[in-house]
Amino acid sequence: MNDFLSLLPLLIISSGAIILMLLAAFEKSRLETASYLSMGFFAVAFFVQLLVGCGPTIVIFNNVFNGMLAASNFTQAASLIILACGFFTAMTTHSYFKVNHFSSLEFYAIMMFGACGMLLLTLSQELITSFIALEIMSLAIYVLVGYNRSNVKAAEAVLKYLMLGAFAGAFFTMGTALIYGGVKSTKFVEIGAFCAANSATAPLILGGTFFIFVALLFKAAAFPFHAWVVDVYDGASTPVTGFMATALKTAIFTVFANFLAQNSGLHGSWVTFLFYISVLTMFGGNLIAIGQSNLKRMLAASGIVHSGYLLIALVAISTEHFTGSVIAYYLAAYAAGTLGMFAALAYLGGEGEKRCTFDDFKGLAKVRPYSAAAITVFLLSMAGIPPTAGFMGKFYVITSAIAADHMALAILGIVSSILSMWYYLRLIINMYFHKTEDTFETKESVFATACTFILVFCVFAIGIYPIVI
Amino acid sequence: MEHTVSYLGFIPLLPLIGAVVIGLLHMFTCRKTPLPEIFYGVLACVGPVLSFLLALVVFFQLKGLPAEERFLTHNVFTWFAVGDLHVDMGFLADPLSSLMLLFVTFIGSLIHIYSVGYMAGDENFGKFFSYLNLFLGSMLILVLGSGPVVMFVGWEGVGLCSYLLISFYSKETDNVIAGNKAFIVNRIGDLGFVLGMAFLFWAIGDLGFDYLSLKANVASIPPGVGLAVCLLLFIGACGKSAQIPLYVWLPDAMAGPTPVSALIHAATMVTAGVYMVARFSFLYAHYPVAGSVVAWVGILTALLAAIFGMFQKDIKKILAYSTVSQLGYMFAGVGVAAYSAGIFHVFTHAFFKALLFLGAGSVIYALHHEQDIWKMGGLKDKLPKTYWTMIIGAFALSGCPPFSGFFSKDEILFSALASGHTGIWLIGVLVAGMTAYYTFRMIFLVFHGKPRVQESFDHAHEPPAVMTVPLIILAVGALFAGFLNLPGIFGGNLNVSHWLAPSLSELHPHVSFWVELLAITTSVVAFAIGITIAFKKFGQGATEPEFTGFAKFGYHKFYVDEIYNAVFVQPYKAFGSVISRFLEPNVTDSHVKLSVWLYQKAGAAFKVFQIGYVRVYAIYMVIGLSLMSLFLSQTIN
Amino acid sequence: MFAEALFFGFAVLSVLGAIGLVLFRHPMNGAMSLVVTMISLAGLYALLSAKLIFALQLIVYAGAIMSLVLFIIMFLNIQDSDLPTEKGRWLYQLGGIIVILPIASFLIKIVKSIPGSEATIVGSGFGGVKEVGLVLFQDWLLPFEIVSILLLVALVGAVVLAGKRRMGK
Amino acid sequence: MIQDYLILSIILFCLGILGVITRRNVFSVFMSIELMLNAANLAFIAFSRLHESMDGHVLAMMVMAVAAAEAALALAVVILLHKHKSKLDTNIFSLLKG
Amino acid sequence: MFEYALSVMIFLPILAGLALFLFPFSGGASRITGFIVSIVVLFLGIELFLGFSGTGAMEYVESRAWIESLGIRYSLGVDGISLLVLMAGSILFPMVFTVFTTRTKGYYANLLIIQGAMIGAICATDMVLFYIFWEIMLLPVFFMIGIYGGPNRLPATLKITLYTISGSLLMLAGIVYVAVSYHDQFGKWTFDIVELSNLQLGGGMAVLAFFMFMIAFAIKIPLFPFHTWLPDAYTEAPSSTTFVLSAIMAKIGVYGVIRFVVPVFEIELARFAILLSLAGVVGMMYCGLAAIAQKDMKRMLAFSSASHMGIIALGVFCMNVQALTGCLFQIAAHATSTGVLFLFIGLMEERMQTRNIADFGGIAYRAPIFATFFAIAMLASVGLPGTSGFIGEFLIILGAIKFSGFIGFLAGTSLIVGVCYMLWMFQRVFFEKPGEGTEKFKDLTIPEALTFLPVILLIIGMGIFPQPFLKKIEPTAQLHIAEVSVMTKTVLADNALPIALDTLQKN
Repeated sequence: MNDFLSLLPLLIISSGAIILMLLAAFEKSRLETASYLSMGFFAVAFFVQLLVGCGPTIVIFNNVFNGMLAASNFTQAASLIILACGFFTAMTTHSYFKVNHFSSLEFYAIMMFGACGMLLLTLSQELITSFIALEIMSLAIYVLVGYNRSNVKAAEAVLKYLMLGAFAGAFFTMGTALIYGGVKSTKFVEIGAFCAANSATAPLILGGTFFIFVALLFKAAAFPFHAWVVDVYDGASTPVTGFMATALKTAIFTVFANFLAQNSGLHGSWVTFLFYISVLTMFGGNLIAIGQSNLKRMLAASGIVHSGYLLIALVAISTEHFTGSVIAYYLAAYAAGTLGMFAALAYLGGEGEKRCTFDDFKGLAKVRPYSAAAITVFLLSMAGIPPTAGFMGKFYVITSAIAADHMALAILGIVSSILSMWYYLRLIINMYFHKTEDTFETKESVFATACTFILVFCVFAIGIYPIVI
Repeated sequence: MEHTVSYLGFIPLLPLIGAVVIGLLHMFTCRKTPLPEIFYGVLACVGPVLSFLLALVVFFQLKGLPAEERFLTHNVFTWFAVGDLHVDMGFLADPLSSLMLLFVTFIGSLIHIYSVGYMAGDENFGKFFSYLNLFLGSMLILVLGSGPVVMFVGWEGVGLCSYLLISFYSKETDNVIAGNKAFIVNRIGDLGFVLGMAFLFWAIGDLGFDYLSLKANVASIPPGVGLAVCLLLFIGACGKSAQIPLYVWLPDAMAGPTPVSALIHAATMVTAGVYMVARFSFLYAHYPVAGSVVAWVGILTALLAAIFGMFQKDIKKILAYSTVSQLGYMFAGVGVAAYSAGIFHVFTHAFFKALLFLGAGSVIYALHHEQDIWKMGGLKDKLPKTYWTMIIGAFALSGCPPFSGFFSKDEILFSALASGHTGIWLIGVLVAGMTAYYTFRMIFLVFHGKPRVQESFDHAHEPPAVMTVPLIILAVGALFAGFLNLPGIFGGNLNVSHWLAPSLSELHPHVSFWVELLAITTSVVAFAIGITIAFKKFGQGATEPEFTGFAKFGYHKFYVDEIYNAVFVQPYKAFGSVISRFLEPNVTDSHVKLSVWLYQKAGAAFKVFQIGYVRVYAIYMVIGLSLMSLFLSQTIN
Repeated sequence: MFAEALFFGFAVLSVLGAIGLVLFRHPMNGAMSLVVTMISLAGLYALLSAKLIFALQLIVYAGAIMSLVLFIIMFLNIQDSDLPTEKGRWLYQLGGIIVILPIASFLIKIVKSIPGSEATIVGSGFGGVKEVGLVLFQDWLLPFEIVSILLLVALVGAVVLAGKRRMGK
Repeated sequence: MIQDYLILSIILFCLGILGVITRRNVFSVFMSIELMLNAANLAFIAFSRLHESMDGHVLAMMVMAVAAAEAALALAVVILLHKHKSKLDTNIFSLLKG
Repeated sequence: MFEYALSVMIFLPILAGLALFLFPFSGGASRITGFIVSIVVLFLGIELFLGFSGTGAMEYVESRAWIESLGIRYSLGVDGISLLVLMAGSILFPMVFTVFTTRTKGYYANLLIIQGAMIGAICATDMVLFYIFWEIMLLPVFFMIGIYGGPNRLPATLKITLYTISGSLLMLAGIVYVAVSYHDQFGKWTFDIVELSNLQLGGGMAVLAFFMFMIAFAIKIPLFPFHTWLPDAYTEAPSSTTFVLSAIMAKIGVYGVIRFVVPVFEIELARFAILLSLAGVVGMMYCGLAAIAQKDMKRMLAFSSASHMGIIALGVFCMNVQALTGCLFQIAAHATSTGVLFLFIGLMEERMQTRNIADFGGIAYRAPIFATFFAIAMLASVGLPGTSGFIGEFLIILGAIKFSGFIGFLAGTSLIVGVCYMLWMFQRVFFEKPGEGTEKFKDLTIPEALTFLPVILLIIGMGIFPQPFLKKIEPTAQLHIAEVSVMTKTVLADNALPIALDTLQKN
C-alpha cells in the first residue's frame, strides 16, 4: 500500500496528462479549462505527495519493478518541487496565453507528461529507466520549447535543444553500455556494490560514469556543455523557460545525487572532476550573464551559475548519511525565485514578449510598484541576499562544502556569487532608478499576479522557516 | 596631608557659568534686540571677580597650614575610569597653583573691566565676553586641575578660546586664518602633551593619575620613559607658550581685540607651558638633560624673538615678540631647574605685560585702531595716564631695577650662571639689552617726539576711567611685585620661592656672593646700553627707515612663516590634492576599477563564444569531452 | 573461422557505411549508407547470437526508422540548392578527427582492459524471442511500461510540431 | 573476439560524433546520432554476449524504442524548420546568439 | 515587561516600514508613523540603557530555536559592547523624521527598515542572525541612494552595494568555517558567539577565515584601503542616509570586529594587529589629507568620517582595556558628532541648494544658533576635551601607545589632521564675508533647534560625565580582554616597541 501511495502522485499526473490529451480531441474544450484542470491535477498530486509519509527509503514494488524505483524523503522533496513548478507554470500560462495565441490543449498534456518523466527520473534507481524517463522529460520539453510554431526562434531553439540533447543522450546510452559491460547490471545499488567490492576506477566503470555524467551535466547546463541553454531559454516561451529552468533541473540533480550517493567509491573518485566542473560552470555562467541584455538570456546564464552551486553541493554530499537536504533545499529556493521571476516576466512581457531586455523594464517601479517589488525579491533570492530563500540555500551549500573540507570551493562559490550580484542588481537599478518609458499595460489574469505573490511569500517562507528534510 | 575643600571647583566654574549664560543670551538675542552692553559687562565681570575672591580665600587657607601640608583638593566626580586608568574631575590648590590662581584671576578681572570700555559699541559685545569668560575659566581649570588630564581640558580650552577670540573679527579672512593657525599650532603641541601623558600613564599612572600620586611614584619610572615624557610634554609647552619651533602663532594672534592679546600674553594661555613644566618639576628635576633642552630652547627663542622685536613696526607685534622673548627667559629658568624663578617671572611678567598691552590698547583706542608706531608720536601729553603707566611697564619689561621685571629676570640669569649654563647666561644678558632697546624704541616712537600723523593725533584723547583704572592698578603691581621675592643680595626675603618650595622639586645651588653680584651688574649694564642706544636713535623723533640687509631679514622674521608655509602647509595641501585627485581615483581605487574592468571585458569576450551555431556548441562539448578523456586516460594503466 | 570472416565483412561494411554517412553531401546518399551500416550491424547481432535483436534491427531500424527518414527526405523534396554548401567540410573533418582521437583512444584503452574476451559457447536459447521476452517481462517490466509513455509523448509531440493545429482559445 | 566488436562499436560511435560536429545538414546530423545509438546497441549486445546474460538485449530494445521516438520528433522538427526557411542548414538557424 | 524589548525594537520598525510600502500612505502620514515608531524605539532604548546593570554579561537575552539542524538560534542580547552602539541606533533616529519633512513614503519606509535591521545586527548574538540583519540593512541603503540620491547616484550605489556585499559574502564563508570547526571540535552545531569563543583555531585556514571576516568589516568600517566606496556613497546619498551610514552603520563594522573577531580569532588578530592598526592610522591620515582638498562639504565630511573610523578601528586592534573601552565609547561619541554634522549639511543643502564650500560664507552672522550647534558638533568631532569626542580618542591613543609607540604617535596625529580641514571648512562656511546666497540663510527653526538640542547636550554631557556610560561598558571590555589568552599577549608584545615593552612587563 505504501508502495502504491508513493507512486500515486506519478499516477495522478500521468492519468491527468492522458485525460487532457483526450480532452484535446473535443472541439468544444477551452484552453482555460485545460489550464484549470492541470492546475488541479498538480495541486492534488502535490498534496498527495505532501501527505504521503515516507520512511528513509522505500523500494517501490520490489517484486514487480525489480527494484528500479525507490522513494525517499529526498525524492519526495524533489517531486514536491516539481509538482509545485508544474502548478505555478500552469498558473502562469493561464494569463500568458491570453496575449500569446499559439497554444492548444495539448500544451498542458505535454507539460504533464514532462512532469511525469521528471517524477520518474527522481524515483528511478536504474540507468535505462533513468534514460527513458530522461527522454520522456526531454521530448516533452522539446515539444514545449517549439510549441510556438510560427516563431522561428522557437524552432531554432528546439533544433538546438533536440540535436544537442539527442547527442548527449547517445553518450548516456554508451555510458550505460560500458557500465553494463563492467557490472553486468545497470542498477545503482549493484553498481555501488560492485564499486565497493572492486575498484571504482575500473576502466569500464570510469568510462561509463564519465559518459553518463556528460549527459547529466549537459542537461544541468554545466560547463562546457552549457552553450545551448542560453539560446534555448531565449527561444522558448517564458512559462516554458520557467518550467524548464526549475523542474527539469530539479529532476536532473535528483537523479544525479541518487546516482552518486549510492556509491561512495564513485563519489570519491569523481570529486575532483566535479570540483573543476562546478568552478568552471559558475564562472562561465557569470561571464555569459554579464554580457547579456536580454532578460531571459541573463536568467539562463544565471541558471548556469546556479547549476554550479548545485554541483558544489554534489561535491559535498556525504555518502554516509545521504539525505540530499542541501540539494533539495537549494533547488526549492532556486525554483521559487526563478519561477517567480519567469511568472512576472510572463505577464509583464506583454504580447509576443515584446518587453524582454533590461532596458524595457526601466522605471517599472514607478508604474507597477508591487510587481517591481516582487521581481526585486526574486532577484535578491537568486543573488542570495537574506532573508530570502536563496540566501539559506547558498548558506547550506557553503556549509556543506566547508564541512566536507572544500574551503576553496566555498570561497570560489562566494566569489561567483559576488560576480552574480552585478547583473541581478542591474535589473533592480533599471526598475527603480530610471525614468519610466513604458506604460506597462498588460492584460494579465488574476492568476498571474497571484502566482507571483504566492511565490514571493514562498521565497520568504522557505527562507525564514527552512524545513530541512 | 591633603585637605578637601569643596569650593575649589567654583573657581573655574564661575567664569564658565558666566560664559554659558552670556553666550546663550547673546545667541538668542543678537538677531533681534540686543541686550544693553552694561548688562553683559556686569555679568561678565562677576565671575572673574568672585573667582579672585575665592582665590584669596584659598591663598589664606593655605597660608594657615604648615608648609608641608599646603594641599587643598576637591575631587568633584570621577571623570572617567577605565581599567587602571582613573581620572577624577578634581582640583588641587597648592602653593604653586594658588600663586597662579591669584594673578590669573586678578589680572583677568582687570582685563574684563578694561574690556567693558574697550569693546563698547561692538555688535558682538556679548559674544566677546562669553568667550573671555570661557577663556578665563579654561585657564583656571588648567591651573587648578589635579592631574594632567584635567589640565589638558583647560589646556585645550584655552587653545579653543584663543582660536575664537583671535578670529573674533571673523569677517576678515586674515583674522580667521590667524585663529586657525593658533589652534593648529597649539594642536601640534598638544600631540606632544597627549603622547607624554600616555607614556607617563603606562609608566606610573596606573597607581594614580594625579600630580600627588605621580610625584609619590616618580622614582619607579623607567629612565628612558621618563626622559621621553619630559621631552614630549615640553613639545606641548612649546606649542602653548610659543617656543621654537612653534612660536609662529603668537605674533599673528594680534588679530584679536587688544584685551584678548593682554589676556593671552599676560594671564592665560602662554604662561601655561611654563606652569606645566613647573608642575612636572618632580619629573624634570630627575632629568637634567631634558632641563637643558628646555633651557636652550627657551633662551634661543628669547634671542630670536628679541631680534624680531627690534624691527617690528606694529605696536602689538613688538609686544608680542617681547612676550615670546620673555617666555624664553621663563623656560630658561625652569630649564635650569630654577622653577621658582621661572614662575616668579611669570608672575611679574603678567603684571607688566598686561599693563603694556592694555596701555597699547589705550593708544590704539585713542588713535582709532592705528597700530603702526611709525604713525604715532608725541602722545605723551595727550595720554598722560597711559604714558606713565606704560613707562613703568617698559622699565619693568626691560629689567630696570627696582621694577618687578628686574628681580625676576635677574633671578633666572643668576640661576643659569650658578647652575653652570654659562652660554645661556651670556645670551640672556644680550637679550636683556636688546629688550631694553626695542621696548624703549617703542616708547620713544609712540610717546615722544612729534606727532607723525597730525590728524589722528588731534582726535586722540584719554580713554574712560573704566580703562585707565585697571592700567593704574597694574602699574602698581608692575612696580612693586618684584619686592615679593627679593634676592639674597638685597637681603632678600625670597618670599615667593619659599612659598612655592613645597610644590616644586627645586635645587638651590649654593653660590658665592660675587657670582650673584656679577649677574646683577651685567644685566643692569646691558639694560643701560640698550636704553641708551634706543634713546640715541629714537629719543628725539626719527623717521621710518627703509629696512635693508639684516634689518629687512629681521623685519620679515627671518622669513620663518614663509618657510613653514613652503615646507609644511603647502606640501600638506598639495598632498591632499594629490590624494583626492590622483591617488584616490587612480591608485587606491584601482583594485576595484581593475576588477570591474576585467570582469566586463571577460564578459564581452565570452559573448563571442555564444556564436549561435548548433554545430559549434556540439564542438564545444566534444572538445570538453576530449580534454577530459585525455585527462582520464592517464588514470587507466 | 567462418564467423571471423563474416565479422570482418560486416565490420568493414558497417564502417564504410558510417564513413559514407559522414562524407556524402546529400542526405539521401547518407541515409542509404546508414542503411548499409544497420544491416551489417544486424548481421553482427546475429553473429553474437542475438536473434531477437537481429530481427528487430532489421525490422525497426533498417526498416521502419530509416524508411521514415527516407520518406521525409523525399517528402521535403530537397533540391541541391537547399543543401548547405559545406565548403570547408574536409578541413572540419580533419580537425574533428583530431579532437575525437583522445576520446577514441580513451574508449579503446577501456576496451583493451577487459579480460577474457574470447566468446564462449552459449545455449541455443540465448537471445531467442521467448527467452528475451521472459527477461523483458520479468526483470524489465518498468522500462517497458514507461517506454509507452515515451512513445505517446513522441506521438503527440510530433503532431503538435508538424501537424495541423487549431489555434488556441 | 568480443573486444573486436567493442572496438567496432567505438569506431562507429566516433564516426557518429564526427558526423555531428562536422555536418551542417540537419539530416546528416540526425542520422549521425542514430549511428551513435547503434554503436551503443552493438556494445550492449557484445557485452550481453560476454556476460551471457540477456539483459543487454532488453537494453538494446529500449534504446531502439527511444531512438524511434526521438526520430519521430526529430523529423517533426525538420519539417517545422523546413516550413520556416526551406533550408536544412543548421547554420541558418542562428538568430539566437550572443 | 522588557523581556521582548529587543525584538520589539527590531521588528517594530521593520514591520512599520513594510506596512508603509504595502499600503497607500501619504508622505506626511509616513513621516508621522516613522516618527512615532522611532520614538517608541527611543524610549525602549533609554529604558534599556537605564535598566542595564553592566555586569559584563549578556542582558535582555532572548533565545529561541530556529534552525535546529544547524544549531542556528534566534538569540538576541545586549552587553557592554553593543550597548552604546544600540543607543546610537535608537536615540539618534527620531531626528531624521523631524529634520527631513517633505519626502515620500518610500523614503521614510526605507529608513525604518534600516533602523530595524541595524538594531537587529547589533543585538544578534548568533552569527547567522547577525549576518542576516547585516545584509538586510544594506538593501534599503541601496534603494535610498539609488532613488533619492544625488546626480551620480547610480555608480555610487552600485559601488557601495557590490563592495559591501562582496565583503560580507566572504564573511559568510568565514562564519561557516568557524561553525564547522566548532562542530569538528565539540561535536555539535552552533553559531552562538558565546560558545564559539571557546574555539581554538589555528593554521592557515584560520588565517584565511580571519581575513574573510576582517575584509567584510574593513569594508564596512571602512578601513584603508577599502574605503573607496565611501566618499561617493556618502556624497551621493540623501543626507538622512549619509547620517545613518556614518553614524551607525559604519560603527556596526567596528562592533562586528569586537564582537565576532576578537573572541574567535584572538591569535590571528594579535598576529596581524600591527598591520591592521597601521591600516587604521594610515587611513586616518590619508583620508584626513584628502578631506582638505575637497570642495564639496559633504564629501569633505565623508573623508573626515573615514578618517575617524580609522582611529576607532585602531582601538580594537590594540587589544587592551583602555583602547577597547575608548573605541566603544568613541563609537557612540562619533555617532553623535558626525551624524549631526551630516544632518546639518543636509539642512544647509536644503536651504542653499548647494554643498559647494565656496558658495557659503558668513553663515555665523545670519544663523548664530545653527553656527553654535555646528561648532559644538565640529569640536566634538575634532576631539576637544569637554565634548564627547575627547574621551574616546584619548583612551584609544593611550591604548595605542601601550600597543606600540609608533602606532600611538601616528594615532596622535589625528589631533592635528582633523583640526586642519575642519577649521578650514568652518572658516569658509561660517566666517568670512557673507556670500550672496547666505544673506538670506535661515537660522534653525524652533522645532529644528529642539530636535538637535538633545544631541548637542548629549555631546557635551558625554564629554563631561562619561563615567555613567563607561561604567556600563567597561566590565565587558575587561572580560573581553581577559579572554585574550597569554599566548596572544606574547604575540602582541613582539610588535610593541621596546619603550612600551618595559611598561608592559611592569603591568
